Amino acid sequence: MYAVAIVAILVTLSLALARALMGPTVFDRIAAINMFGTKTVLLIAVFSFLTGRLDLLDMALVYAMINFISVVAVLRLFSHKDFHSPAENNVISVKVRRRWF
Amino acid sequence: MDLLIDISLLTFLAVTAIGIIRITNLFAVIMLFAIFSFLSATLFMTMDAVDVALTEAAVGAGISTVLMLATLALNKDHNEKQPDKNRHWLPLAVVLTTGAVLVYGTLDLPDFGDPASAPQTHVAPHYIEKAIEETGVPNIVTAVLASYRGFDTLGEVVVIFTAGIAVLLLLGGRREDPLDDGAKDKRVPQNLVLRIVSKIVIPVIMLFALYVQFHGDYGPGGGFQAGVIMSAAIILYSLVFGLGAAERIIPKSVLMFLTSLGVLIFAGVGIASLFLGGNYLNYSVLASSQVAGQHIGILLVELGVGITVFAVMLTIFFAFAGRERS
Amino acid sequence: MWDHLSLLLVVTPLIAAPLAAILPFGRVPWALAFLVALACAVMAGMQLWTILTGGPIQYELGGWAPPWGIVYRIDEVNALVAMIVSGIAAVALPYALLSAENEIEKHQIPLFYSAVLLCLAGLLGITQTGDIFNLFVFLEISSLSSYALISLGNRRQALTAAYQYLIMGTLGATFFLIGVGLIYSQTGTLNMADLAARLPEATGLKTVHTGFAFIMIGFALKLALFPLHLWLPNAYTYAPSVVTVFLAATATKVALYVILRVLFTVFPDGFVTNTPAGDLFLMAGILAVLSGSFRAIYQSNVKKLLAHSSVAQIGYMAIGLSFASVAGVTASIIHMFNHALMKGALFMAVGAIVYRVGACRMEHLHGLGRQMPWTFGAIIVAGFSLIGVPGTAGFVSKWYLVLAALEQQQWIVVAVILFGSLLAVIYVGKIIEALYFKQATNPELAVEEAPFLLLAPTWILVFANIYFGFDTDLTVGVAERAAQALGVAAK
Amino acid sequence: MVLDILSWVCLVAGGLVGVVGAVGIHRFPDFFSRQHATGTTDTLCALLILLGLGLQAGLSLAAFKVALIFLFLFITSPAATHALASAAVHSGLDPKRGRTDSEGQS
Amino acid sequence: MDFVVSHYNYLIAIFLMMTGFYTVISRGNLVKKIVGLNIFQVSVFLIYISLSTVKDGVAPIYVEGVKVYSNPLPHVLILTAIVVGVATTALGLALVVRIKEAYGTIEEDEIHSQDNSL
Repeated sequence: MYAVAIVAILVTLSLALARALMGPTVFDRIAAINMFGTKTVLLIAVFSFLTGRLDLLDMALVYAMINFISVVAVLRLFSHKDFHSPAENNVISVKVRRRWF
Repeated sequence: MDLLIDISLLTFLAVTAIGIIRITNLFAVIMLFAIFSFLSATLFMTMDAVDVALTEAAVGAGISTVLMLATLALNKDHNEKQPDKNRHWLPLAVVLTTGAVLVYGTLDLPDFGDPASAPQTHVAPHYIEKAIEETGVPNIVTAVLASYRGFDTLGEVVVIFTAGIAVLLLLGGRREDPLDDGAKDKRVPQNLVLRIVSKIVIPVIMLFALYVQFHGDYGPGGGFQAGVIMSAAIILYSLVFGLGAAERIIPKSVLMFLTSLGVLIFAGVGIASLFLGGNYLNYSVLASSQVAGQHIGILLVELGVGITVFAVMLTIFFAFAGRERS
Repeated sequence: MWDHLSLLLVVTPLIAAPLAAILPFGRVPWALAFLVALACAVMAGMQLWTILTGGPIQYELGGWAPPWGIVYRIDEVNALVAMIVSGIAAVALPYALLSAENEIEKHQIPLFYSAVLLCLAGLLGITQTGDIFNLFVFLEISSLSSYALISLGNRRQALTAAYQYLIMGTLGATFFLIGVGLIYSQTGTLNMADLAARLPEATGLKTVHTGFAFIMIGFALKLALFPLHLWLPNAYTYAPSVVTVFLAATATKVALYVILRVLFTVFPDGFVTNTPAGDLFLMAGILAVLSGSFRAIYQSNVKKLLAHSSVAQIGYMAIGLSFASVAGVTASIIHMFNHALMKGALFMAVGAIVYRVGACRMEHLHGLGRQMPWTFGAIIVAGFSLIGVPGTAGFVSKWYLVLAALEQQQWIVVAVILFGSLLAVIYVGKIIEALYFKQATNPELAVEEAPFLLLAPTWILVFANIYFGFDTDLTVGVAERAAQALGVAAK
Repeated sequence: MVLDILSWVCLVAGGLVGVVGAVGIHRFPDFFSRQHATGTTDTLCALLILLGLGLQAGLSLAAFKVALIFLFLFITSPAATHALASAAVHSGLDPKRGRTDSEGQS
Repeated sequence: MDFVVSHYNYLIAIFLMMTGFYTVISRGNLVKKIVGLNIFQVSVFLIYISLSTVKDGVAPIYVEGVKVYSNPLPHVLILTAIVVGVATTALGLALVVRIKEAYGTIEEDEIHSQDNSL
């Protein structure tokens, strides 16, 4: 049954990768890439149960953390355009109206 | 099943790499690079290199990606200029030649997974058979890393230290007073969801980093990975609560001190073993029995690695994030 | 502590570097760096002496026997190169005090000396080690610190030069890594002595040939051997003066050492002669001499001129080693030593001019010869050495190179060497002409002679140039023993 | 035994939901509707699969780690989806026009 | 065909290396060059790790009774190499930031034309 889950995740991964490469907008790419990251975590989790090497869950955990941090970093880039001020809520207002993609 | 995963991952890698060449939006390129890094880390994991996988995920997809994004954040334009089509043939020729030579070189390479090949029969068996009794550390990678090839690891810590010094030399010039941000912190509305979530998550990450640090003798992990994860926690804090807030927790002077401290701990263990009559980094002389000495040595050395890596990663991130957008 | 000499040589600057970074009091970091460099020079001297009298040293790091642990294995070659590196460092650091204060921002001075010490530790680590992967690690220490040091130059081109060097240097290091991996796949070991023992069985394998090629290309990039020299002229031109002095006199020498070591010690006898490697080195060397010298003639920036001349001089060294004979390798090693002396002296003298005038394009030099007689004198003597005038060190190395070429009956090579010297006459003449014979563009502008702290190190190297032009026992004697220690097959 | 069957069901269902979401990002016409597909399935897929794994692990350190992984995914996915969508809106991507090609214009 | 089956790891790693190498030498954008450099290096790591794999081996963490482990040595080497890689990346990106501040661009040809027009 683990195998079924793994195959399903691999299929998901390939479809997400295809979207990441096809675009067409940069947001499509980022959404697809984010999806890819989440699914990789799941892949490792299932893989560790498949092979019975449960210490690999540490890896999945690190992936999840890193994924979280890079998503936050990306959001910062979107909402602030810089890394040195604190995160705000409704910042995506006037100053970001420009198109940068 | 392993084969299926292997081949799918390799295919994904190849597709991602082509994507990176073709896509001109740098933002997407960096995100794809993070994917590339995740994928290769997963591949390392399926090939039993757990420690390497942990490091690659934390470094490649974590630190490198964040640094690349920080660089991009200083840039208004996120698109690469389309390269000149006529200039392609020379690089292509160089690359194809190099590739052909490499393929020629693999013709005599031992088969994948061959247990009779030279690497599997010459030096490594000694580590696999003797490491546990000579060092008492079950994780053979840690034993080799910290003891047999401990001097390489000292070099590695010094490389990281050098990177810290180099980035400070390049980007440390303009010092803003971090306390200036204090007023701003209160004025602007904060992203509530992110803040609360981070408050929950950051301690967990830090705890996990400590687990990786001290569990490195028995499982995947060690000072390097722990340092990176710990610094990732502070980086997250800095991203959510602002650079000023983060620098108030760990001022730059403390970071500078920690950076040096780690290297000095590592090198100091070596000097201590000189004084106790052993060769440099011979931990066996640190205690009455060899295994106990090795244990103390490896623990201290890993601690040194962890401290320097943590401090340097943060120094580098702060240096990047503190730069004004030009 | 006597037993640990070879180790302390590397570890002392390694430990001093973090200390220098957290000692931000005035000139304390400089004093620390200077003392460490001096100590290193003394230790390297003692190490050389020990080896000349007592044979090779082996030091097992961590107390693990090779091939499981990392070892230092030092014979005449390592000891000589370590001597060059630490000797130049000891001479360059007194020079650094004023030069760095002039060219580098004040708050960066402690970090600057930390980076210098790291670079020194990296270079010494490369020369001392007997483990090919440990070599890679220390290569990266020295490379990373030199990228940072180069980028400190006060013109913005320094940044692009450092970036270009970073890209090419990292490509070179990665090529080296690929080569090591391929060789590891056939031998299972990383220890150089062990590799030398196990490689003869594997010489026929395609993987080993490829690995060899990648290691050579990787270090040819670091050596700045033609046509992989593109990073060098800009890097040397725009780096701060003292950085140029240090790197020009040491970094490429260490890269040459690694090539010699891998070529002659690690790979079995006759590997050079049975593969096209020797011919390729010869061709690259000849082209380097010609193109480097010609390019040097057309430069209007003195530092760039000297940088292109360095490319040419590296060509001479490549020619020497391509013969794969004792005479040729000896000539290479002698030239490596002498080139460190002459380029060190020349870049120091130019740095002194930069200290006073703030620039070093040809037009800034006009008429300076009369106002800065000591600096001018240093340029003349070191320039003569660069040309190869009898009585200077440069003559000795050219002489042995020509002898080695004659032994191989390579008449074309002899002609190239002589022609290269002729071109050197032109470009050195250009500098001297600008300094002495051209009218000063602004005669009222009084330029003082450079301060004593800049002149003294310069003249130490200048005297060394003259001394080693007469006393050849030390250089030639050691170089011959070094060539034999490398395992070059006698013909 | 019951737990086993339950966990198998969860795993398979999770995989299925994942595939459905992935198909969704190809079948829907524009960015925002595609976000709908990924956003909703991503979390459910993670939930089901990790629940299945957790049931296999029982009460152990592994189960705790699985729970931790779930915590991270459960937080990040919706946050990312939300932020991306709002960033897209504010950068001028118009949902009504359907398939737009704003990339080439900037 | 046997060769491809037993060496597919190496062949794909070489392909990846070459894409990275190509990105470094053909692209003018300084950030993209750094990305290319990273891909190049990671692919070299893949070759090393492939060398360490042993059929039916497990991760080199000592377990009572298990005899066949993967080769730990390449793992150690690559751990070091990853560190070196991130150090280089950080320094390279710092240089890019400074170049951007000094020239206002991160495109190689625009930098060259600015330098030459002086």
